Amino acid sequence: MKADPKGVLTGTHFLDGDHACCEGALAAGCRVAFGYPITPSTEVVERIASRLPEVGGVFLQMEDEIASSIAIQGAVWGGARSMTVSSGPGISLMMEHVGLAAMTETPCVFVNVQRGGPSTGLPTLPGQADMMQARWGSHGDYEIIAIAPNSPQECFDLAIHAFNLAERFRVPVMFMMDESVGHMTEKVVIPPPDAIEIEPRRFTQEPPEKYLPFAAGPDLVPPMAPIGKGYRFHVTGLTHDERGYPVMSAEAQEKLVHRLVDKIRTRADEIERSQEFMTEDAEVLLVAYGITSRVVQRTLQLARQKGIKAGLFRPVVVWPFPGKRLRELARKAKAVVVVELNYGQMVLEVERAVCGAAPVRLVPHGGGALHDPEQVLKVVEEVAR
Amino acid sequence: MKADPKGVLTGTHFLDGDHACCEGALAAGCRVAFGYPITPSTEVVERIASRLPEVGGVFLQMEDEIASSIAIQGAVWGGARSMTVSSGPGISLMMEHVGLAAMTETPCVFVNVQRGGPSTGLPTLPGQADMMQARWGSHGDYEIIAIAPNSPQECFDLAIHAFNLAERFRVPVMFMMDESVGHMTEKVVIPPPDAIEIEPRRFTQEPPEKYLPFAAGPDLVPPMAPIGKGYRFHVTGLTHDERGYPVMSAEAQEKLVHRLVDKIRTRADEIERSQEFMTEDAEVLLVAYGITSRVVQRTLQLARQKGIKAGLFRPVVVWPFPGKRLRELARKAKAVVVVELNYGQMVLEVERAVCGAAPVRLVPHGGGALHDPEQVLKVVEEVAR
Amino acid sequence: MKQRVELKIGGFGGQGVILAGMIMGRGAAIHDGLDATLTQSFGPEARGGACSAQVVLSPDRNLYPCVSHPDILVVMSQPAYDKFIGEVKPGALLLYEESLVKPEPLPPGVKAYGIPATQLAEELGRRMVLNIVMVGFLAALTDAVSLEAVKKALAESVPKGTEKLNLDAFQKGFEYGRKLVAQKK
Amino acid sequence: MKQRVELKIGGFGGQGVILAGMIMGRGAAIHDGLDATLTQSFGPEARGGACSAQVVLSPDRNLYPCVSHPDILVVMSQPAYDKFIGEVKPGALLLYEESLVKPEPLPPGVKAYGIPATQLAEELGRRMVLNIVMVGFLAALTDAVSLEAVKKALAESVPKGTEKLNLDAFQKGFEYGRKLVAQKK
Amino acid sequence: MTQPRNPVEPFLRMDRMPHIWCPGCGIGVVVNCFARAMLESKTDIDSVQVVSGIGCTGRIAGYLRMDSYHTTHGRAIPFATGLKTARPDMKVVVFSGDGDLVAIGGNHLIHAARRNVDIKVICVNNFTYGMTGGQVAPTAPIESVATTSPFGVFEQPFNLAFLADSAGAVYVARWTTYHVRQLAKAMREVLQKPGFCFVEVIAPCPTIYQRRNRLGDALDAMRFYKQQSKLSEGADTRTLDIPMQGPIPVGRFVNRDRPTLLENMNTVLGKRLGAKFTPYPTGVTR
Amino acid sequence: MTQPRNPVEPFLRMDRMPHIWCPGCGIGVVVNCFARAMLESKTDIDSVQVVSGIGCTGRIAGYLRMDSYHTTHGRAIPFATGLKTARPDMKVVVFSGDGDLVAIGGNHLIHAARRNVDIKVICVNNFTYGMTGGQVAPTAPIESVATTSPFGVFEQPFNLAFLADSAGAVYVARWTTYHVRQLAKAMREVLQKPGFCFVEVIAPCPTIYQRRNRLGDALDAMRFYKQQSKLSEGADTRTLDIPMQGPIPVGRFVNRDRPTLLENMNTVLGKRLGAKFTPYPTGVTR
Amino acid sequence: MAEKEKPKKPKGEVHVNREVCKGCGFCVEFCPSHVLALDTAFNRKGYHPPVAAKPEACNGCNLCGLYCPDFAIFGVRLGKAEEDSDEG
Amino acid sequence: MAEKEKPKKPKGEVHVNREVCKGCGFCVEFCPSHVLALDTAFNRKGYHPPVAAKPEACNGCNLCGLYCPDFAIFGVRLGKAEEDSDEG
Ligand SMILES: Cc1ncc(C[n+]2csc(CCOP(=O)(O)OP(=O)(O)O)c2C)c(N)n1
Ligand SMILES: Cc1ncc(C[n+]2csc(CCOP(=O)(O)OP(=O)(O)O)c2C)c(N)n1
Ligand code: SF4
Ligand code: SF4
Ligand code: SF4
Ligand code: SF4
Repeated sequence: MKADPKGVLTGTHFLDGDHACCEGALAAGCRVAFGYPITPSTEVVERIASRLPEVGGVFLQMEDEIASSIAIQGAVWGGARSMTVSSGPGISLMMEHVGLAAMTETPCVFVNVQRGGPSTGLPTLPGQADMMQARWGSHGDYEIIAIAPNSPQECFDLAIHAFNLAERFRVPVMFMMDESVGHMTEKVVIPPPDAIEIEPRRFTQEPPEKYLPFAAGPDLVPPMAPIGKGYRFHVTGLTHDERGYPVMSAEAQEKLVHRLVDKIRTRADEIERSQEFMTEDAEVLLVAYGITSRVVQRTLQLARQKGIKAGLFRPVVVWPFPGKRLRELARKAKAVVVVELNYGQMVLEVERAVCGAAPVRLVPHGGGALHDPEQVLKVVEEVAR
Repeated sequence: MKADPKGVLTGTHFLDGDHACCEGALAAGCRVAFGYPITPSTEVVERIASRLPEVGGVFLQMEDEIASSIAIQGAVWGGARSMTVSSGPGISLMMEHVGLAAMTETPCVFVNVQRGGPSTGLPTLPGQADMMQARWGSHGDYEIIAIAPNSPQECFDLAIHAFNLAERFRVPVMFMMDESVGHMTEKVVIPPPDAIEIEPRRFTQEPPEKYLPFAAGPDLVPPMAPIGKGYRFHVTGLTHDERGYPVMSAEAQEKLVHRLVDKIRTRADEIERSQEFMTEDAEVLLVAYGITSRVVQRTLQLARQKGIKAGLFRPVVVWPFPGKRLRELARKAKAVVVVELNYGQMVLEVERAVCGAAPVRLVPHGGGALHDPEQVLKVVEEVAR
Repeated sequence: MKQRVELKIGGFGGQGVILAGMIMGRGAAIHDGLDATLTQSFGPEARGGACSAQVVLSPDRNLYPCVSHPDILVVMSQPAYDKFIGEVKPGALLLYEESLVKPEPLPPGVKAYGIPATQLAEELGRRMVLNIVMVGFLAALTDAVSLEAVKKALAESVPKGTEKLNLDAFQKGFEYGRKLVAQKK
Repeated sequence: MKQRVELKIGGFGGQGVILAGMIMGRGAAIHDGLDATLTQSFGPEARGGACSAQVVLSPDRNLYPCVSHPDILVVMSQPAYDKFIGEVKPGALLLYEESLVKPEPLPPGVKAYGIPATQLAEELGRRMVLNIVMVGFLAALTDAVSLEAVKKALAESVPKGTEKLNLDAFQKGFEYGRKLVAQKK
Repeated sequence: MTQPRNPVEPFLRMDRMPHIWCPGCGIGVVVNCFARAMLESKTDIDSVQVVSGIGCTGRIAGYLRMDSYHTTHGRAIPFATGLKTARPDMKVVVFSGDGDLVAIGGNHLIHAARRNVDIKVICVNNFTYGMTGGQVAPTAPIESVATTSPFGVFEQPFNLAFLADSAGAVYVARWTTYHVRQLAKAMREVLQKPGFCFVEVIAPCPTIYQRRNRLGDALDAMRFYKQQSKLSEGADTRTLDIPMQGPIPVGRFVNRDRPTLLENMNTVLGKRLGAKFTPYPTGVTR
Repeated sequence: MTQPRNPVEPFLRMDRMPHIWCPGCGIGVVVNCFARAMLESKTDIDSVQVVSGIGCTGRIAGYLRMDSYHTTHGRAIPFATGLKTARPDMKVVVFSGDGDLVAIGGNHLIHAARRNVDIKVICVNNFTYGMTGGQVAPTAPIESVATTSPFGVFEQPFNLAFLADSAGAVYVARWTTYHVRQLAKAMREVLQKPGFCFVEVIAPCPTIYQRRNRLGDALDAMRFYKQQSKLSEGADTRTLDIPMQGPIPVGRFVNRDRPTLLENMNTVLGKRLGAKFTPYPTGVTR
Repeated sequence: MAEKEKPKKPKGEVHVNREVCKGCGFCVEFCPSHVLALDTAFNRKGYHPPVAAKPEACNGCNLCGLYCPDFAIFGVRLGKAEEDSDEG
Repeated sequence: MAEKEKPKKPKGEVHVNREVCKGCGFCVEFCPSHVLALDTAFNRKGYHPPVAAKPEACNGCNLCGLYCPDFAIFGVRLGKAEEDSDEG
């Protein structure tokens, strides 16, 4: 399906990541959005509030993030594509509803423009310390998809991808920006609508009497039904059977929740996306994502200038984590150096993936600024010895 | 410090885990509590509501979990020991305030009587799928302590321990029960008050003019000050300096947040607690915690009966995870089998710790019931071959 | 007591199944010095359907808390019988409320004893104490927990002011059971 | 443009520092076909204190987005000068608002040019356009972004209806700069 | 003659019967009244969307054979707001308990009322938390007993009708489950009425509230409602407190007109944006 | 003669000055009035605890040299409730913005008022979210401009005085930052008054609200308050809407007596438990 | 399920789904024509469902149906086709 | 910081902390005795702080202090020791 031209601001723009993300959402067909302001994500909702009335949509600022994070789900069941946007404290408040979306298989997008944490932390400064929360913040077993853009252009492109993945897998997608990428302004090229591929909502082909709302085929993703058309489906956050009816048993739980995690885990290959820079001969394998992957590019240059065979592996989709490819690369490396704006989050996943194949070294940073590429270089030099 | 006799119901009781946890809290000196009902944790608040008036305390049912999770922090700053209690959905709502407690170093206890998830899930049935949330559910970098009791007696004993650790480290402690342990009734022996050791609040010895509220010594834990005594301290969830004043910089962040994580990470040895059963000669090392550790005891018996040299490693304090000891044991084992009531949470930590020293195998279970020890045995037999 | 005994009590929600289990467990744990674990099936079932209390009694620390194959099954409703009878150990003891449960089909080897507990309870004027009648009946037919211990636990477990009524109910069930045993012998 | 140029603009919050950076970045990115990244120091600083916009200009894909050592520093307040002057590259270009900034101590090798931008802006009746005067001045003193491009970007970036005022302000700054260059030569 | 069918059946998921509600629980009565209102107003069943939170009442969504959503505790209203915003042509009805709507969900209630979101809220007030077994609700009368106030509730309860009114609801009524016809009529009215409508239904919870407070069984409650209800149509909502086992003022208290949120949006945006702005559908015909 | 000191200084963390508030921001005026109230009522500075949420106003806690807590957005009231419960002998004062207290925090506000928690809430109402740069607040007048309602606000705002009153506050007043003496007096009064007290202060936010709505600078706002405030002591709180740049009703509207939460608790528990029960300290002397 | 005997000119007919009934007694209490009484016999769940003690008095108003929390009873008008009475 | 000249019988004295002032003008506008005027000179932050244009008129009521959002000004009564006026 091609993008609805109404939402596509085709052309070359000079936009910050927050604004670009908003444009991506509009291009992806988001017409109803809810949010609550919080630095540094506010610009996303501000832009969407001014853009939606132009394209026949509605933005409502809700009374809080909890309301926003469930209003989007009401809108999605109503047929809309919808998202909400927040940062640290607001995202923490949304955790119950991330779980609801996962359990009810409601395709929607949560944008998190990360700032320094924990708690109120550093509202106006960058961080990448919500990465584990994105994956584990709600109670119970579930899987999400998370994406970490590193430029305004990617904020646009990958926002569309986020909506598409949400629809394809019927999962909440966490769009993991950060203050730095959100407030960074660069050229953003928005293609014409017919160059933008949109994943259509997967509606059932069955008539109401044959439709089982939560019965999935081999792709493990059940089709949805339109409302008001006699399907009369039931949606619940309780453990439910294929009809969507609550069933309080370990068997129902196993059938449902296992599928929910498996639809992502067993199809991870279709979802994973990463970039590699100079990894062919890399002896020191740098791993970084989001804005930090750009900082590390500089380290890479510096290292190569010094004759160190460094390479960079950048997960673009961070959850599910592209562990398999990483392990392959690590096997050829002397050391793996993980650079992230936190005191160790994705590095845990890297350690698991590498599984002793090479020593893993973290270059932590509490956030509030970006890494100094020279500092990172020092570590690269150390491990390269 | 010895326990205040008022709160100690010395004697031998037949109590369920929820009630025993409540008695543990009272023995630990909890006199102010806030909560909001949710199955299967409700019995904790119900008992505390009926017990506190007897011992000169107050329980208030708040309007929601968000209110409860911050009211306890107000009470703690007011000098009280305080806790709140919830399950899945309610715990998810508390995530912002777990981060606040971590950031402001407010000693308090969050009791999570885990049920089947995600979302509303299986309210009346057990699960252990909030283990990663306990560690990662709030945004930003922080550390907590989490404890998983496996019997009503431990619900009592370890609840006291939870309060003590909270005070010693000035961190939120997550008390990770589950429906099964919470609703299981067994003998609970409550010792006399003078046999119960209570960690006193660490108050400053300095006069107000010399006191720096967030300046820590070598133990990395700053002393608190009493209110209303002229200390006039300031507490904020923003990144702050030693005076407690907000400072918006990467340097302040590094100084503060690094200490917050280090006070747990570098002192993990003091916190970790685990049990071992027949691990001396174990070729198959079972790993389980909470109620599942009791189920696995049966597997252990069955395995030994069959001549399989199996052993069990049970983390009692689950966060920080006792990875070092586990690795030692794993080195001697043919395989590690992790049994937990979820689709793979602590197993990730086990994999990291074992780091390839032995193959790690998960026996997952979606919750809603406990594992069948015979099923677990089958896996043990397989890996023992 | 030499070895682990698994007891399961089933019935409708509201019949006092859990209390019955509580009395047995408490008697064993507090007054007989045994290790006892009471677990319960909880939930919407508690509002009708088959609800159950499980008690594991053992002479030493009982680590594994679940009842998988009851040595003794007590049922007060047909759905409970239907749901749980398949689980019992070979040779298990089955106690059932006669007017509410038809113990069919009965697995071979199970020793079954019926009691008109509802009627006996109604004779005391309180249908509610049906569960306590069953506890008395159970006490008569097994010595997993001592009579003394059960009686003490009973008195401690029921609401203040209802001790006499409940002890009477217990007695009725107990005597009915003793008579039955005597007859069978 | 052959290589990466790092530009930093500093001042008080409210002086329009970000807009100035935006115009430069936009001119480069949209109209000069360069790669340009604008970043900003944000926050309470934006309510006073030293606030800044950083622009990295480069002929090819600029991956590393930060300005660590500006080639060009433009300052409109003393705190901004004090805070940022230490960062500049050897031989950097410094542009400053004369009445608000005393460029002392000046690191050796830095080429410094002052402009009474506030006064020039006030001559236009709107003190607010101080930032645009500075942009004009900047355009006169460097060719990192082409004049054409800056002007276009300026017109696109300011609120509708204020284009003329802003272009006038630009022109004032530009001319002042040209004169200065001519003098110096 | 074909076997007659209970007229309520077309509205129910009969494959899920029997339901989980206790004997004599008032929630089933509310469902009946709603079905009756649907029938009487000849409302197309597929034009109505049902949203519930969590609680005994919250289970209504699962028993009505309509597009239905059983969301999270306290959040039915914002879910409904999202649904209504995406599909203004649908009638969105929220059924939930007093704890759900006014304890944890209180903020959403007052904000939705203030904004005049075009949804219909049916609040079953049984003075307690039924689902979780009888904790103190924000409606629990002073000195009533609740498991978390075992020695008597000591907080002033909300007068829900007043709360809804003061937040801005355009329609506010209270009935008991005794008043089946009036309740059905109120539901019919709100199905027709644009804007935020709030109907409180006093309902027996025999298992929990009645039992714990020794108030007899469900039938006793119904008799009590019959005797003690005081018809107070149009009364000043400030006067509508419900004392512990005291008289219960019932009636339609508020019925006013105010543009809905989306109508207001169209007006304001239309003014500012002029012809550039295409009005968003509101689902309201006036 | 020693160098005279500003009488407000003993109440301030002078080591944190200058503060972050913008030129002409009304929040500083509120701080002055509070210091004045403390002085005038001779309240022991160490008997008062200050709690704030997040926002420009929420920064007050950080500038008052008292035990002070800067909590999370919207949650100052439940934090204060916990603090007060643990230490009923302390006076607990909440300072926060209208967004904090009534948007995200609205539920806590109405429940605390209902329960009559003995805390004093000073709500600085600048009709917008200052800290985050001007989004729509639940107090924003219809058709005012906010960054998230760039074409004009289309939601009916709350009348905060009415909301607080209807939820049960025992003291409700509204003043503007022009009314410094009256405001100081109101603060003095609430420091003495047991129960949930709510003081709304209309304050200029020149940087955001005034500017975006082209309402001039802070001084223009103060002049406007002076001209347009309408003294309405004791007025029916339903009549206290503040139209966009219309007249602002000010005054003390509610001043009633009701036992506090802890007093009520002692009464109810005392009744039920008799001599077994030791009353909990309430901090109230009547 | 329909009651067996229908004496002269009944205007309505009441239908009971005995096994679904939970015996709350609402229908018995609030039937305006006092048609119903609780059975002395139990249903399978142990409740006493209603029986039409005076079936001839039934006017088919379906008030019982409106009151029944378990959808276990309803009245129908005889003669007129599924008319729906409403006095509001 | 105190104003330099104090002509006959001033009842009060106004003190300005020039560098802290942000020039909002509240003090000037609301001084009941019209003592103050904004300076034409800037302070270091670029604001025009108030000066006592008619210092002799100051009665030390400290209303300026109560209005100043930046705690940059205050008036003191002269003669009587730190009395605190309050008309409420
Ligand atoms: C976030 C969250 N908190 C708490 C609960 C537990 N819970 C389920 S229903 C309920 C209250 C039910 O009371 P009410 O809304 O009055 O409905 P009723 O059951 O009385 O109909 C609660 C507290 C939950 N499911 N989710
Ligand atoms: C949970 C959460 N959501 C959002 C924010 C962002 N935030 C900070 S202050 C604020 C609003 C401030 O407005 P108001 O309370 O009216 O106070 P003011 O700044 O106007 O004084 C918001 C939304 C936050 N810090 N935390
Ligand atoms: S507990 Fe109360 S509200 Fe819930 S189903 Fe039973 S009677 Fe109804
Ligand atoms: S933004 Fe507004 S409220 Fe915040 S400090 Fe500035 S003027 Fe005050
Ligand atoms: S009130 Fe204060 S900040 Fe304003 S002009 Fe006067 S001294 Fe300056
Ligand atoms: S103290 Fe009073 S009279 Fe003196 S300058 Fe200040 S306001 Fe004016």
